[in-house]
Amino acid sequence: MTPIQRRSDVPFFLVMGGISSCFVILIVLLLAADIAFTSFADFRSAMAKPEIQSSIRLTVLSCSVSAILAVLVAVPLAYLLSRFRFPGRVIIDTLVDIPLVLPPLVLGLSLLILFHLPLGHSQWELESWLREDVGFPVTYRWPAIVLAQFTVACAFAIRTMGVTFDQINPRSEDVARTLGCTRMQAFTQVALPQAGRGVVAAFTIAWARALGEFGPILVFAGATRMRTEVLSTSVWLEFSVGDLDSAVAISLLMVLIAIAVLLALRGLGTLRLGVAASPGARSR
Amino acid sequence: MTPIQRRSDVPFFLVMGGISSCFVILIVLLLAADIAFTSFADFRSAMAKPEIQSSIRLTVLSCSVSAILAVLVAVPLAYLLSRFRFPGRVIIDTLVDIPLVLPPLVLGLSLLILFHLPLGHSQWELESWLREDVGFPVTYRWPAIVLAQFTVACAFAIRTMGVTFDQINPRSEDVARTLGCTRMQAFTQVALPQAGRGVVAAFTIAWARALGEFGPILVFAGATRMRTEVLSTSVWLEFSVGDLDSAVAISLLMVLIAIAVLLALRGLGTLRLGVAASPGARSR
Amino acid sequence: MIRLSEITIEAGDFSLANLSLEIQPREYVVLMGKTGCGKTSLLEILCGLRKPTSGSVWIGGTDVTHYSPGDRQIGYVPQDLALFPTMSVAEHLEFAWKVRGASRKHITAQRERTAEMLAITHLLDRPVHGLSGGEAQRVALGRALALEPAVLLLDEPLSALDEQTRDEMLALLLSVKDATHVTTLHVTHHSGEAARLADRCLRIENGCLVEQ
Amino acid sequence: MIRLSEITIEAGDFSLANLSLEIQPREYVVLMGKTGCGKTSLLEILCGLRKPTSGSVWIGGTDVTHYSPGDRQIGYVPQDLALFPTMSVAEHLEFAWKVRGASRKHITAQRERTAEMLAITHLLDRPVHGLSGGEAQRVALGRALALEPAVLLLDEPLSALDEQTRDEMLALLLSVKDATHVTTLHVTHHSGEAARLADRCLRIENGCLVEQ
Amino acid sequence: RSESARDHTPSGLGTGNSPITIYCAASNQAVMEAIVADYRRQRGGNVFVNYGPSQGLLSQIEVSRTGDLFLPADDSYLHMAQRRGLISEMFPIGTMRAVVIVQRGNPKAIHSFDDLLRDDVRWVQANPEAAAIGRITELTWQRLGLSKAAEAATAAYRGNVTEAAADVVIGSADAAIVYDCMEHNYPGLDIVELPELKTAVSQFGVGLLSTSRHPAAAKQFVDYVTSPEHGLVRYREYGFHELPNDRPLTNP
Ligand SMILES: Nc1ncnc2c1ncn2[C@@H]1O[C@H](COP(=O)(O)OP(=O)(O)OP(=O)(O)O)[C@@H](O)[C@H]1O
Ligand SMILES: Nc1ncnc2c1ncn2[C@@H]1O[C@H](COP(=O)(O)OP(=O)(O)OP(=O)(O)O)[C@@H](O)[C@H]1O
Ligand SMILES: [Mg+2]
Ligand SMILES: [Mg+2]
Repeated sequence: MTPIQRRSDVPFFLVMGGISSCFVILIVLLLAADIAFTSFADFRSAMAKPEIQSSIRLTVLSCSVSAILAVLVAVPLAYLLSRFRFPGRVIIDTLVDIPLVLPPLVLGLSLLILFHLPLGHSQWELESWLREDVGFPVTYRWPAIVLAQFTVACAFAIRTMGVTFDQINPRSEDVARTLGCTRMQAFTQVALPQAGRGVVAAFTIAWARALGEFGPILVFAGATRMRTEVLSTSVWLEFSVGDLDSAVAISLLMVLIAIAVLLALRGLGTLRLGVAASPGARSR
Repeated sequence: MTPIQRRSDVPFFLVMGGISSCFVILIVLLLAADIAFTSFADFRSAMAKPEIQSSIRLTVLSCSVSAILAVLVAVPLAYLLSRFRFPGRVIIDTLVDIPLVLPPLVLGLSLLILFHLPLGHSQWELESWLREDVGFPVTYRWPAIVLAQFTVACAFAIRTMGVTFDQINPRSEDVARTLGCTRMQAFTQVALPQAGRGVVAAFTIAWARALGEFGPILVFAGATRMRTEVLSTSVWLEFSVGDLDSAVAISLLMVLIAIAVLLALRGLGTLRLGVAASPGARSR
Repeated sequence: MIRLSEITIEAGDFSLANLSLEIQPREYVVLMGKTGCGKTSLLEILCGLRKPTSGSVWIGGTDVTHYSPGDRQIGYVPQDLALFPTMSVAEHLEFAWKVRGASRKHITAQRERTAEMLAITHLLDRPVHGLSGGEAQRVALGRALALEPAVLLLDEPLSALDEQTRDEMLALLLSVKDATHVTTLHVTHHSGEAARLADRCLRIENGCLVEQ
Repeated sequence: MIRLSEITIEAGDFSLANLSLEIQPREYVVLMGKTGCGKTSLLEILCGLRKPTSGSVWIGGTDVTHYSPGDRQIGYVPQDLALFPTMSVAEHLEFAWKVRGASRKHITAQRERTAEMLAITHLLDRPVHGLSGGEAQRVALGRALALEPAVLLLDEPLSALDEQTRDEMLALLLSVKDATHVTTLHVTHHSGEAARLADRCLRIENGCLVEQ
Repeated sequence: RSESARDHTPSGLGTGNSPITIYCAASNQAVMEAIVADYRRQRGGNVFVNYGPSQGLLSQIEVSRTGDLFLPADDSYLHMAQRRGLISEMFPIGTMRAVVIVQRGNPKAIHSFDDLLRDDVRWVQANPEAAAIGRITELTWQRLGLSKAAEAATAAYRGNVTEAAADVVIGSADAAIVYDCMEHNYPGLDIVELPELKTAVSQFGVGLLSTSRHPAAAKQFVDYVTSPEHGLVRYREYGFHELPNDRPLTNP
């Protein structure tokens, strides 16, 4: 037997940590630059404005609604794409990436066009129908914000859930079906619990993305104070009047809100899913 | 024995497919609205402009560079976050989401501030140092585009890789280590191949996101024709001179490029990883 | 009760052609054969996880060849166990009844009964992560037994047990066989096991099913 | 060669206190015990996948308690096999040499030799997905044997094999034992296996290691 | 009080009190907020202001065909809207002139166009395709034959005038070409009037959308904005210039 030699894992951690820290340092520097640029007074005065307060409320609400919707749609879609081979699968798989690719301006414009394109001879138009017959106007109102956020957030949620389901071994769903499950039960009772961390991650990413969303909202929902003003709009409005400090202060506020929400989600995730959802060292 | 009854899986596919199709239909409608708005002639005339041609080149190049960088950084960072519990882990885990949260405008501003914040008494400034001493100006040049794209794309890639590694059972890495692997070898030879689909997905999402990136590029790199003009900038410039048709035509061009790249990636993914990377029905 | 007629299995290079098999209600059949001869594949065709290239599968007088696994009223203990990583042991034992929408009371009663039978009551609150090989195997067995299914398919269900526990489980399987109307197909490598349990013993040899 | 001194294991409710054990070079020790008594845990402490609460582990005269598994020069066949899902059977057999940077020629030679020994040459090109239980078990055995390690830890390595194949593998393990200097700790539930292989047979009983 | 009493008389659709929507360029945001607040206080009228970049607003109007008034950054957008039949009437408000904005105290001593060409001066201007100010400065450079020099010396073309000004605030540029009215928004910066840019003047005004459902209410708000006692006071306060004489906007 060759004498036992101990190889160090330090190079591993150095290389991996070194590469990783590039990005972490970049972000810390970005935040530091922002903090250096603004002051606590800016922060407080921004917080005091009634527009900002109503904007915070609308933001948290709309982000939550669109993130929930995004996950609700993403989970079944990603599951179907991951588990079944059907004609048109590749097409759908490619289509769902399109909201990521479209420049924000065009995405907003497309939504606007979609809701206002007169169809046929009767000049039927989705928005007028919604406004006059259903009583639920979308364009330039809060539903437009949610829809704009949803479109992008959902694309990300689908990708996240797709990776999740791809990595979950379909074997336990199969075995569940031998025990009397329908496909639906195998999905809800076996696959979904295993995807717990993925769902949390998808929700997180959808929420964060919805929070940062700006271009499509500006075009599709407009920027009317107290009505379609979310925090990213507020930032832009402050920036437009030359109040950079305040714009940066509001962004930092967004970062704080996001951190609070993300930590809460993470806590919730660990609490609810516990160690069970992580593939354990000896689980089969 | 109760007589065998056959339960239909049709409701499952109806419900899942129904929910999923919401999103697919939305996207198809968006594209349809865009297509209805433009014409093939617009498309051809847009393609003929030398600005657009140089913009296509710069876009494909910068997206590829930033997506590669993003994946290179995301893989080790996500692996560390998923496999190790260390002090500050939660902080880093939250920090990496910040680029998603910051509104595009602010992200661009933050980068700009970071590169131009005078430090200390000497008024040392990153950008002047880079420009004068290193000879590598960033602000308003193509490196600014790559950096802006990288920052956002990397955040998405990290989340995608995070979900991937979370779902991979660390058991096989452990067993690999009993066979003489260092942590580095267990990572490169056992974990990474299993994460194959995740890497492809992360690259896809990073590439697509970089392509759609606009706000931060506009702020950090400017909109100088033929120099810092990527396709999303072109769209916006065309739009700004009131040429909506051309703007929409270029967006559709972006969609086409994206589809080509995504399909190529997907093909590559299936080719290289094959069935092996998917957790098989009977693999252990 | 179970009838395979002219089943052909193909997977990669492996194939088994024209297998036919009939098992009477309440019969306990043990299936043996060299490693890689297709025992697991046969069970998976019975429970619907694998589609035969040709031939048909009958359970209880119904042609279930194209039925989904969930509609075949079987209990299956797979060789790789395939426990559900997010569930506790208790949830495993409750699973089959829960998906059938049984009453809470019934579910609890069945769970307790099964856990006691298999001597895993002390494990009920544990997640499956961390179970020892033998414990995991008994959980997989309990998950299938809890339902008292009409047909039981066991794929080396006792291979990870020490001799004493194996004897206890053998006795348990015998008592289940006597107490319920279950029809069982049991794959094993252990000739002692086969001798004690089998009403009839089959082997797969050179691609054919032969009686012993 | 292997020395455990005053090892204490704790996992959840389970604990084993003050285990001590010494295995001489080239000795073949079989470890038995009731299911859930801690055999796998003991092996995992030896190979470094589990940290003992207290006590120390010595291999070849070195205190390896805090060494990473990769530095302990062992071959481990885990009970759950834990094959690498992305690799072919051939890659499994090559793995241990590849990570040690052996020459391509040596790797190929070792692979062919091991595959022949275990009668899995026909499987070399197959992905592990789709292997039968017994085939997978032999691949896991081959992955550990290929290296000709100084210490071999086997956790029920023959449980999924039919009797004939098991006999062949027993003979193989005996020949490996005679041909190389390997020190082996072998967990099994099969007393016949123990009788044929063991230089010494240990049992975990009531939390203590006893000789049989 | 009497005015407001008149406004509160019960009225049907399309008169005094109906809420109106105005599409307003982000450059007019500060002053418009003040005016709307005044209007609400004094007249009790309800005005929703939708801010955005001028071209973005124009597309919103074109696609959605809703809203009542359009107040873009300069009158070129009004003319464009008129050509597309989106506007029925235009009302001039004031003018803005292109100037150079520099750091407080003008540390780089920029006083003329030649100073912008110096090696140690990094300056930016708005993209002529994207922003009104970019267009008028570009026209001015062309008229003076400075186009080439200007382009070569420009560190970057910015998306809009606000970004250009922000560059000076952040320090990524020493100077930027902006509208003189922006001095009000950036009290920390100084304005330098270049002799070359004397003639680079934009006019701006508000247009009544042909799709307006409340033209009467909209007209009433326009009257308020263009009234020398109300709106124009605010405009002056926020650094805009009135029209030299009371001439209407010229059609090109
Ligand atoms: N998906 C597949 N692709 C290729 N070959 C397969 C596939 N599935 C099974 N096989 C092969 O079919 C043969 C039968 O497999 P099966 O699992 O049924 O064997 P078994 O009788 O259960 O063996 P064991 O006793 O070892 O579990 C094996 O040689 C296996 O390698
Ligand atoms: N992470 C854990 N958490 C809680 N209990 C654990 C954990 N790991 C192991 N145990 C318990 O420790 C005991 C010993 O487990 P171990 O796997 O060592 O048993 P074993 O002797 O190998 O049994 P078998 O013969 O069934 O494989 C078992 O009762 C098991 O449930
Ligand atoms: Mg088998
Ligand atoms: Mg064990």
